[in-house]
Amino acid sequence: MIAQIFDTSDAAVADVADGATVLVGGFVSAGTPSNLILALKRGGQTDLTAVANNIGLGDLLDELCEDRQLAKVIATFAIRASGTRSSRFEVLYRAGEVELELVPQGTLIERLRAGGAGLGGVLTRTGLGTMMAEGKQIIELDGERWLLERPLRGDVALLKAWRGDLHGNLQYRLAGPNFNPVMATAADLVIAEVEELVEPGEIPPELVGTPAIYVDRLVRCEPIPVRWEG
Amino acid sequence: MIAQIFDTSDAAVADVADGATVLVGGFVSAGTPSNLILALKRGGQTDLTAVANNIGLGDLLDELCEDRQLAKVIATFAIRASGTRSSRFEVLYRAGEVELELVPQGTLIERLRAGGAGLGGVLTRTGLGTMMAEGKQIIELDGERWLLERPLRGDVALLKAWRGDLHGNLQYRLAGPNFNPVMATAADLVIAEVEELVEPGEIPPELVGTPAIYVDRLVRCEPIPVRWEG
Amino acid sequence: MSSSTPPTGLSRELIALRAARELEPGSVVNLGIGLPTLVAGFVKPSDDILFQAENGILGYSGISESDFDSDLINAGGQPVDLVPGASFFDTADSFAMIRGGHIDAAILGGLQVSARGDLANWYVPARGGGSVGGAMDLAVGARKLIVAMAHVTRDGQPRIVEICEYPLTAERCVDVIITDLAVIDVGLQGLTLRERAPGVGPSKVAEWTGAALLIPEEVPEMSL
Amino acid sequence: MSSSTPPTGLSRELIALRAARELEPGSVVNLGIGLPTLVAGFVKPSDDILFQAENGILGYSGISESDFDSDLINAGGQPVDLVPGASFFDTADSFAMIRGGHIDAAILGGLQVSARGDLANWYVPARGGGSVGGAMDLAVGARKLIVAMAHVTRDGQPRIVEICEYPLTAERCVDVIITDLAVIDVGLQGLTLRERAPGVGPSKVAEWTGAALLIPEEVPEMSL
Repeated sequence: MIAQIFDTSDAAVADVADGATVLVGGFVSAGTPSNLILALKRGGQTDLTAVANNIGLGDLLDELCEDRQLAKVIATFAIRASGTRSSRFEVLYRAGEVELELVPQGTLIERLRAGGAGLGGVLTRTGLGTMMAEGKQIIELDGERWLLERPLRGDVALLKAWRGDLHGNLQYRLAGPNFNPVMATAADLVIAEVEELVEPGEIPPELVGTPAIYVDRLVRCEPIPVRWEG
Repeated sequence: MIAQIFDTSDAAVADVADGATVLVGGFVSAGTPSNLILALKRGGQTDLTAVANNIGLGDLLDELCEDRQLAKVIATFAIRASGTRSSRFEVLYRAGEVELELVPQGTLIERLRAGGAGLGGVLTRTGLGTMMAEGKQIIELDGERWLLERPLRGDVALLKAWRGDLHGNLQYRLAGPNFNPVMATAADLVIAEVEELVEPGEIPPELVGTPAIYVDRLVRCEPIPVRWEG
Repeated sequence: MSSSTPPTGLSRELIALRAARELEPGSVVNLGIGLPTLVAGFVKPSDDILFQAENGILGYSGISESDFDSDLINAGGQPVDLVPGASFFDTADSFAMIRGGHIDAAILGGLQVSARGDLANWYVPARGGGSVGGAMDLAVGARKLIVAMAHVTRDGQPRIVEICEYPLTAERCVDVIITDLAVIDVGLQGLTLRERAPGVGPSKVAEWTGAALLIPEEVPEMSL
Repeated sequence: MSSSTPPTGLSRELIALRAARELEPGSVVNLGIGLPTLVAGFVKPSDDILFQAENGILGYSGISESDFDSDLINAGGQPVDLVPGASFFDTADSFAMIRGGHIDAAILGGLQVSARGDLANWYVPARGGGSVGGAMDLAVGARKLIVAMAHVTRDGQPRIVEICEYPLTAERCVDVIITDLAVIDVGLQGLTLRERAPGVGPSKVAEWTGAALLIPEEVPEMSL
């Protein structure tokens, strides 16, 4: 129940195994665990499956492609429709060296939520009649067709919050929550980087975005600014 | 988009139609729209279906049984396992004058969430092998059995929050949210009673529990204390 | 099944005390309405137990003695005190926590428990109805399910039975039964007597139990 | 389909301006990445439009000119300013809002739109991939879907076609198409020309449109 506090991001992710499925919170620059991602780069783990909103949009997740650490990416943004410069991910993807599963954003978060909330799946209209429905079960109810989407979980989740307390409660700021609170529920090992570490009780109970029981490890890090220039 | 401000709870619910399905927020004493419930009593609407966590646990929803305004109740707590005194609802129920659909609490909130979130249903283990599974579709996936639970929506939702701003943003306090934030998403007409009405911007954006676009009507009321003595 | 007068067992408070001992230090626990709510009063601060209330609180310490705040109650409607590091959330998030396997243990009351661990605790046929609350979700979601109840009914009928007659809460969900007479583990091979109440012999427990009960050679008395 | 030089139509900014005019006062609007983000700059405060960004903001007014805060961005990664009464929420709640029909209108970019309102806007076969983002959810969830795009491709191929060749975003989802040449309504009877760009005749629009286009007797010029 009490989160383990790590001194460095490297130590916090050191035992992430090769072949792990890693949920990565954040949306472009907001709420993105860039320190933990770079620690994973330095850690050298390979054959990883990354689940994230985006790769190659100015995010550092793309750095994991430099040494081919990713076997697969499950994301909503991965290949830009236009753009003069390709991300490292795009280059590897075109070379057939990394697998890509594109998932609609609302479906990705519902699959993660189902994975964390003990649900066997959800029915959505999103993706019906598109490539996203290929190979998936369609359920007809009262004359309406629905796509059955299955749960998604990770071995590890890497999160970013503004503040964390010593129990593991996390507080997000502004549009920082995005995928983080749901990903916190959907992995066996949850590691969060925070800008500030505080005593339990300093985060008002109404402002706890992720309750302590979801968080296994905390590390205080200077945030690394990232920005997508389009 | 801008919520309509009403002077009285009576005016706020005056046009709720006979036969309406009414979602009622709250959990026993917490976040319960007692003023709006009493306004509905005074309004005299009949043949209502009430969807609420509880009826007859010291809540004023039970008052709607005095003049037989309820045709049906969908709830998680309705008949006490023991107790010397019966609620009005229990008396009517035993007389066959009101219908009861008991739903597990986690299933009730997921059905309401699905109703508000555009999902066709969710798969849960809750209720498998019990009376709750009767008449429901069971879906087997990878050797596991799941109960398919369908969405639930209301014509009207009655909510209680601590503060509301003139746009309709709601802020809850302590354990006041419970069913309210999800019910806000799952009804055609959403009416909230609040203890304080404030200017837009006074509720910090991180503390908005129900965003303004969900709320159609606001009325400031002195809270009515209710308490369940077991 | 015996027709003799039911034996005097532990009080409700002592059942709650024994149930509290069953909780792992540092675990996250949900307490059902009724007898289980008493458990909060019997954990030591050093046990570091975090109580979850399904109406949206993680981290309350017990029933509050101070002024009643209608917005600060547990699932039984009782006022509670918070611990530092508590948090609030809505019902959807609360049951995601419960159903998703994030609660280490739940202690629920029971009407009947079967030899294979089926639980019936929400519907009383004699009253023609019931209240399910969060019990079904807790029964399928909590990692460990402890049922705390009287060993027999008021008229001396066993509540631990081969097959539940009452409508089920969930199948094969109970891990441990704690009663006024005994602590009984539910496993793949059925029910095993682990402890007996002070002054209650193993054969007495078996006599008031309506299902086959494995009795090890040594069955210690509960230490209370 | 014509082989003549594509006509000069509105600039991207004027397409965005025309799209902004399409929004009902007081409505809640989500803007897709690219051209649609420009729309925020063309609504009047008196229109009372509330912009939603699917990464978790309700109530931003437009692209911010002040310092960049990495936690305060729209779905395109651009810094935004908030209006009083804004709120934040996570991705699950954001897409509950979108998919649940709580967004009055979405303005998305397009690669192709078909005569029956199918939209293709996420996958470019020539690039062998794409990015779907929230487009599929917005297409099925927004009450009104406006597609803002160039009328033809850079090499003069119509983007408005009988049947989309590109992989779909969603079927039968588009209500209005706004291009550099025209405003076209999508209805049960197909495509209807509602307005034309200044100096562009209805026959010119039809010439560059790859699907049957109903042309009423009076087709007013856009007022910009």
